[in-house]
Amino acid sequence: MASKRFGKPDAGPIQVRGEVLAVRRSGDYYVLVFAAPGVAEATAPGNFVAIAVGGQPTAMLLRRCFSIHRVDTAGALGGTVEIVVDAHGPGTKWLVERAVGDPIDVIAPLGRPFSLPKDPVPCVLVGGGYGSAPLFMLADRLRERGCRVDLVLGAATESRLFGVVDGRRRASSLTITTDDGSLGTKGRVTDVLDRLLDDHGGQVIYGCGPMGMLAGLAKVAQERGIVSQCAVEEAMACGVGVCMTCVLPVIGSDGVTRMTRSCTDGPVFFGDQVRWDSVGTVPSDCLGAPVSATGGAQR
Amino acid sequence: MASKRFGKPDAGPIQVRGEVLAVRRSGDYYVLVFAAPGVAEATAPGNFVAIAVGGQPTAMLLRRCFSIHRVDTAGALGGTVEIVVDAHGPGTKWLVERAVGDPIDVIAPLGRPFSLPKDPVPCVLVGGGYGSAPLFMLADRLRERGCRVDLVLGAATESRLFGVVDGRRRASSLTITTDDGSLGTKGRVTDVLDRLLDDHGGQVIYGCGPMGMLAGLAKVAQERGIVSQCAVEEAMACGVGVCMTCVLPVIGSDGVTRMTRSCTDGPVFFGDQVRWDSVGTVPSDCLGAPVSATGGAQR
Amino acid sequence: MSNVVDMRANLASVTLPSPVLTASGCAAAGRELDKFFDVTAIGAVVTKSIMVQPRSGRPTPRMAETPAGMLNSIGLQGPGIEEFISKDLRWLRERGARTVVSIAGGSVNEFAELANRLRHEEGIAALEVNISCPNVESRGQVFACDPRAASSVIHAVRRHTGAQTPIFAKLSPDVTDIADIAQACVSAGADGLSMINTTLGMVINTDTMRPALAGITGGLSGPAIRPMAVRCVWQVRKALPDVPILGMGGIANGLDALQFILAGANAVSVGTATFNDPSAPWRIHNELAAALADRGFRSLADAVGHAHREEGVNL
Amino acid sequence: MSNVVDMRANLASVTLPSPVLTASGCAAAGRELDKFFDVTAIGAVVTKSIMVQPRSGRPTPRMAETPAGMLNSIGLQGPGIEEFISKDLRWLRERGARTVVSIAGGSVNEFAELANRLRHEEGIAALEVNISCPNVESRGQVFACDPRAASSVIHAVRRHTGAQTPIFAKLSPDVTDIADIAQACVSAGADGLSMINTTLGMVINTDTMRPALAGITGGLSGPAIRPMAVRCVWQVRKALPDVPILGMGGIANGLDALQFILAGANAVSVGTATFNDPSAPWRIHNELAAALADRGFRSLADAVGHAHREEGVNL
Ligand SMILES: Cc1cc2nc3c(=O)[nH]c(=O)nc-3n(C[C@H](O)[C@H](O)[C@H](O)COP(=O)(O)OP(=O)(O)OC[C@H]3O[C@@H](n4cnc5c(N)ncnc54)[C@H](O)[C@@H]3O)c2cc1C
Ligand SMILES: Cc1cc2nc3c(=O)[nH]c(=O)nc-3n(C[C@H](O)[C@H](O)[C@H](O)COP(=O)(O)OP(=O)(O)OC[C@H]3O[C@@H](n4cnc5c(N)ncnc54)[C@H](O)[C@@H]3O)c2cc1C
Ligand SMILES: Cc1cc2nc3c(=O)[nH]c(=O)nc-3n(C[C@H](O)[C@H](O)[C@H](O)COP(=O)(O)O)c2cc1C
Ligand SMILES: Cc1cc2nc3c(=O)[nH]c(=O)nc-3n(C[C@H](O)[C@H](O)[C@H](O)COP(=O)(O)O)c2cc1C
Ligand code: FES
Ligand code: FES
Repeated sequence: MASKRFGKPDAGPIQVRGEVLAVRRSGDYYVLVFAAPGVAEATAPGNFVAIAVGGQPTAMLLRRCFSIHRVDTAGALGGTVEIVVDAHGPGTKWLVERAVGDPIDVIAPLGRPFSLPKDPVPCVLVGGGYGSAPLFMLADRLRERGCRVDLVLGAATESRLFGVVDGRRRASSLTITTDDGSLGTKGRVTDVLDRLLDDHGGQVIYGCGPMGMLAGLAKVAQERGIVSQCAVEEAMACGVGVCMTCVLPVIGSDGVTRMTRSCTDGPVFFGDQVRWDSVGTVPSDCLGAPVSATGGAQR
Repeated sequence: MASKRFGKPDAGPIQVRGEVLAVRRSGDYYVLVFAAPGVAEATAPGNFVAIAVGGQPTAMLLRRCFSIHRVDTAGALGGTVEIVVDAHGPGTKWLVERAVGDPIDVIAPLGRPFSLPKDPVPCVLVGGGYGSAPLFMLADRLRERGCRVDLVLGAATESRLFGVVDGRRRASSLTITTDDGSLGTKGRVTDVLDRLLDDHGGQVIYGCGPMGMLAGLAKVAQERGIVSQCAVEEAMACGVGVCMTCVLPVIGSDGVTRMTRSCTDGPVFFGDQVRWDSVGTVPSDCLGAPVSATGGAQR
Repeated sequence: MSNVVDMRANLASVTLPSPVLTASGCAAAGRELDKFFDVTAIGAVVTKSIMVQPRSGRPTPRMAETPAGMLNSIGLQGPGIEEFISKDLRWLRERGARTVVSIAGGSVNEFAELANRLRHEEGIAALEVNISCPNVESRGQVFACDPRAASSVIHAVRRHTGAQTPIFAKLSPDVTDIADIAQACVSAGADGLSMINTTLGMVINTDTMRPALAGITGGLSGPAIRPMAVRCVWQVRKALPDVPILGMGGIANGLDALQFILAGANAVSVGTATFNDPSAPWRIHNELAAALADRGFRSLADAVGHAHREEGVNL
Repeated sequence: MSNVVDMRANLASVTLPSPVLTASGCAAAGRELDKFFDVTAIGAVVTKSIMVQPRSGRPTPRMAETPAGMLNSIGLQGPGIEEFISKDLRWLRERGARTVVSIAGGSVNEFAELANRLRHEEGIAALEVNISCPNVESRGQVFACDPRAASSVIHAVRRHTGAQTPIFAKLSPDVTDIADIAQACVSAGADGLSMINTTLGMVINTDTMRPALAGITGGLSGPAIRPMAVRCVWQVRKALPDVPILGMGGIANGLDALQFILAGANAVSVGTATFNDPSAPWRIHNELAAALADRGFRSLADAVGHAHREEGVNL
């Protein structure tokens, strides 16, 4: 299986003053709609935004990152962007408390987007929780190219699913799983994946969600010899490639594992590139790994 | 001249969740009106409030202090309070950007208020800039007791005067001075003070405003052998008497100068108690002053 | 739920009903805060460091707000030990508050004199020895920055203090190796360690283009320094597994306090946060109790140093 | 108005057109930031500290946000000196950016090797020697925390570096006496001093009840540490009136930068602020120029150390 990219490289990010157009609830999440001149046109599915949070002077220095859910280039305000926010910490809470008309400082589009297949092959898209956010735009692009799109949405419970209604409209099929069985099949997304792939002959798996889920998708793809593309979520300090906080062990085209930035080299990686079992560690065969087990303590 | 207090001691402060009722401009200042249950009843002229500022999590740890301008105990919300805010720094700017209905965290009433004379003696009230804020309430109390109230408002320029219209209604006479002559007499408040005192036989001078102005008032009072009471403004970290940041050299009833807290022992002091020339220093005859010129460096 | 957690804190020979104390210099002698919460409910009131003689402190400005912190240069203003005993300590005793008396001196002798003077006073739960003040006999070098100077002070205080009264040495973070100083203090007889005092900082006023504080430099406190404080507690707990630690530096809520407990503090002091919320110590007691209950702890003692445990992934 | 101020900064034998530089480790090698502002317009790009060999750095999590600051424990991840020279340095040279190369090693020899390797490379305005890393030959003690270790490193780098290339020693604030270390570095041949590196901190994750960083402790940066940084610059400027200082630590706007200049820095580096605003270095250049103009300065040089002046009240 080849791991070359078949999409376009990312366009350069811009920093713009956006304006909040709407904040609405959706299950446990919020959908934030904002104007951000120049962003919509440049966005591909899988790109993300980094938004400055906190009223001035705030104690929160770092931007918060969110997958781009939708864009609309036709907006009167020069393009609008939608994100899905799980408001669990101080930064995300601040964000969903914005009022219509409030300014927000946005950098976008960031990261490498999902690559699209040249041929109209069937694709399975799997979203965990708010991880489904970027998949609807991806589904649209894929269907434009004639790909069949089977969508799987999974979450712990019904209220933590995102995009059920939208999914029904935009995918060829929609399968839902919840850990507690409150909606759809009780279980994990990986439990329904094999059947879907068997039934429709899926050639590419696209995933976005928790690390464990992505590892599972990558494994299924690998076992079947098909391609998987996974959008990862690592804590990011800068989002633009200068700080090296967002790394994970990724195998390069030369076969060497490097601690690779997920903000600029990702967030989308081919499933077989990522050393899933070693995420959160430095594998001993990684380039530049410490020689001893503990390594030289270093900051 | 006696420096005993002839008013009542301050009531204890309370910490309450207030609610913004209005923010309106007045010249260069803003008037902030808020509900604060229990505060209005307990407030005497010269008391102040300490308000927490900044959205959470904010980088601003310390409360901001403001003289209480007006209170209304008849409000449906259990008492309302008004303050006058000069929005020049991050905390005051945050405050005047509040919307109606926003919560604010308030501690009040704080500090020792102005003492009121037992007898209906003529009084001159002098306010510099927003320093006039507490004087209108004081004027009302004094007039209730039958005192004549001559009010002097001074500022650098017209837009930095506060309460001109109110002053005309509530005082027996109103005199205005501006440094640039844009309204009233060109000059300082002290320039008009002697004439006013001569004309109406003022027995007490009340002042609130910049330190230099207060020093001037105290000097005039001392020369005439009358009483002055000055509300000072020192940078305060706690406002409740526990941090010792807000001190100035004050002569006690025992004749000894101590570095005295302006938040709990002030902000109102008798003019002859304060060592005006030594504010910002530790006079060498102050209790516990360093023996050598430089003193032991200490934090 | 939270009342099932046993919140008693052990600080050497003393057991306090709550692990939350005030921080020296941030609560005066408790009287002002008693208007906002019951000062007998918290672990103890730690008083402003007291010196032998009355002391005027420094000129103003004495403070500057900084990002998530503040600088102060009070200069240990205080009434001197005699007035402290006759007024402040008496009030605390009559009020029924547990009291940790913080003492400060410019020489070893002054510390000894203070300890001696306090020896027979009642109602003192512990002494906190503020060694983060300059040694006038050593070109103003701060006692806490030199293991030998620190050790002489602690030794002297220990000698003049009854065995039933624990002595806590209050450490400065402004040293190359805090565990080194901690060890020196413990060897000299400290029963426990308080950490951290403020770290030296400075703000330039960009209008006057001079230092913002009359004292030029000042002590930085508040949440800004919390990561430094947690690190110090962690390091000292690692180096001295059995010595009681009173942790402080930027604690503003129950989860902040929990960080210190997990890092190895047996109790905590709340300082700068009190300026924003005068009832912070009692609020934090309740938040900490709830946080411990949420995490399934039966007692505070079980959580002390819990982040050091070796289990699962070896950190 | 602001364009009347002469913004040239003198750092030993090098004159930069702007006193605002990036901070090592916060700008990679400039390429990513060049999308947000013209990296040739600022004083210089200070590159991420490079080591002899490629280096993976530490496991994740590598960062934690803290009040007005952040902790990082990257562990000096980098491609090693050869790839750095062939890719990063080459890009910077071709782009026309002034470059300060930051070097880091685990032993004196490694530092010497790096200096030697860079000796004949073109387009290096200065070397910044990151001595805030552990000395593997000395139980991991950080070079910058010991005057002798610091001095050996600087001495070795100076010996292997051409006289035309200034060497800046980058100091850690985690020492009892920073002026002492500064003096040792200058005596060993440092042409200037960069300060401050991050201060050691720690966060406990209250959910996992373990250290938040895989590396346990990390370096604290951002506005939270600014008062400490300004204090260090002030102290070292006082002790060494003539040594060029590159100041950094929590600079987020032009007035922050001005504080450092007034305290005695000849130029400044902008680090963590870049994560929030990728064009921060250039914005801060402009804000600083405007602030200097507002205060009537004709040149940046006139403002350097201005807060130390003795006039009027003697501070
Ligand atoms: C590429 C990418 C795409 C993302 N897409 C979405 C999305 O569509 N919807 C959504 O709700 N969330 C998304 N996240 C996660 C989101 O960025 C975090 O939940 C958020 O930053 C947490 O901020 P907080 O202040 O609420 O929480 P806190 O936990 O208080 O944040 C503290 C700090 O940790 C960082 N942090 C904490 N958790 C994460 C995380 N999971 N990922 C990155 N940084 C983290 C924050 O940026 C901040 O610096 C995405 C993250 C990345 C990296
Ligand atoms: C008793 C008292 C009464 C006051 N009454 C009024 C009033 O009626 N209207 C009004 O506009 N202002 C009043 N002030 C001043 C007001 O508190 C300050 O202007 C305000 O705190 C500045 O906050 P900032 O964030 O806007 O500015 P910054 O300058 O950024 O404040 C930084 C820090 O310094 C402190 N500080 C700065 N200036 C002062 C000051 N002059 N007094 C006290 N603390 C200061 C702040 O509390 C804060 O901690 C009063 C102050 C005191 C002590
Ligand atoms: C205004 C002020 C005064 C202080 N005075 C003292 C003191 O007298 N003695 C002492 O040991 N520590 C003193 N401290 C330090 C505190 O006790 C505490 O160690 C430090 O502020 C860190 O805790 P915090 O961040 O919770 O304030 C003072 C701190 C502040 C802010
Ligand atoms: C993510 C990160 C990585 C850093 N890496 C380095 C480094 O490699 N070498 C170095 O000398 N300093 C490094 N630093 C320290 C900065 O250069 C700077 O000294 C410090 O962060 C203080 O400045 P700031 O508050 O503006 O960030 C790093 C800082 C951060 C935040
Ligand atoms: S988040 Fe900074 S390099 Fe990826
Ligand atoms: S402001 Fe704290 S004692 Fe007055």
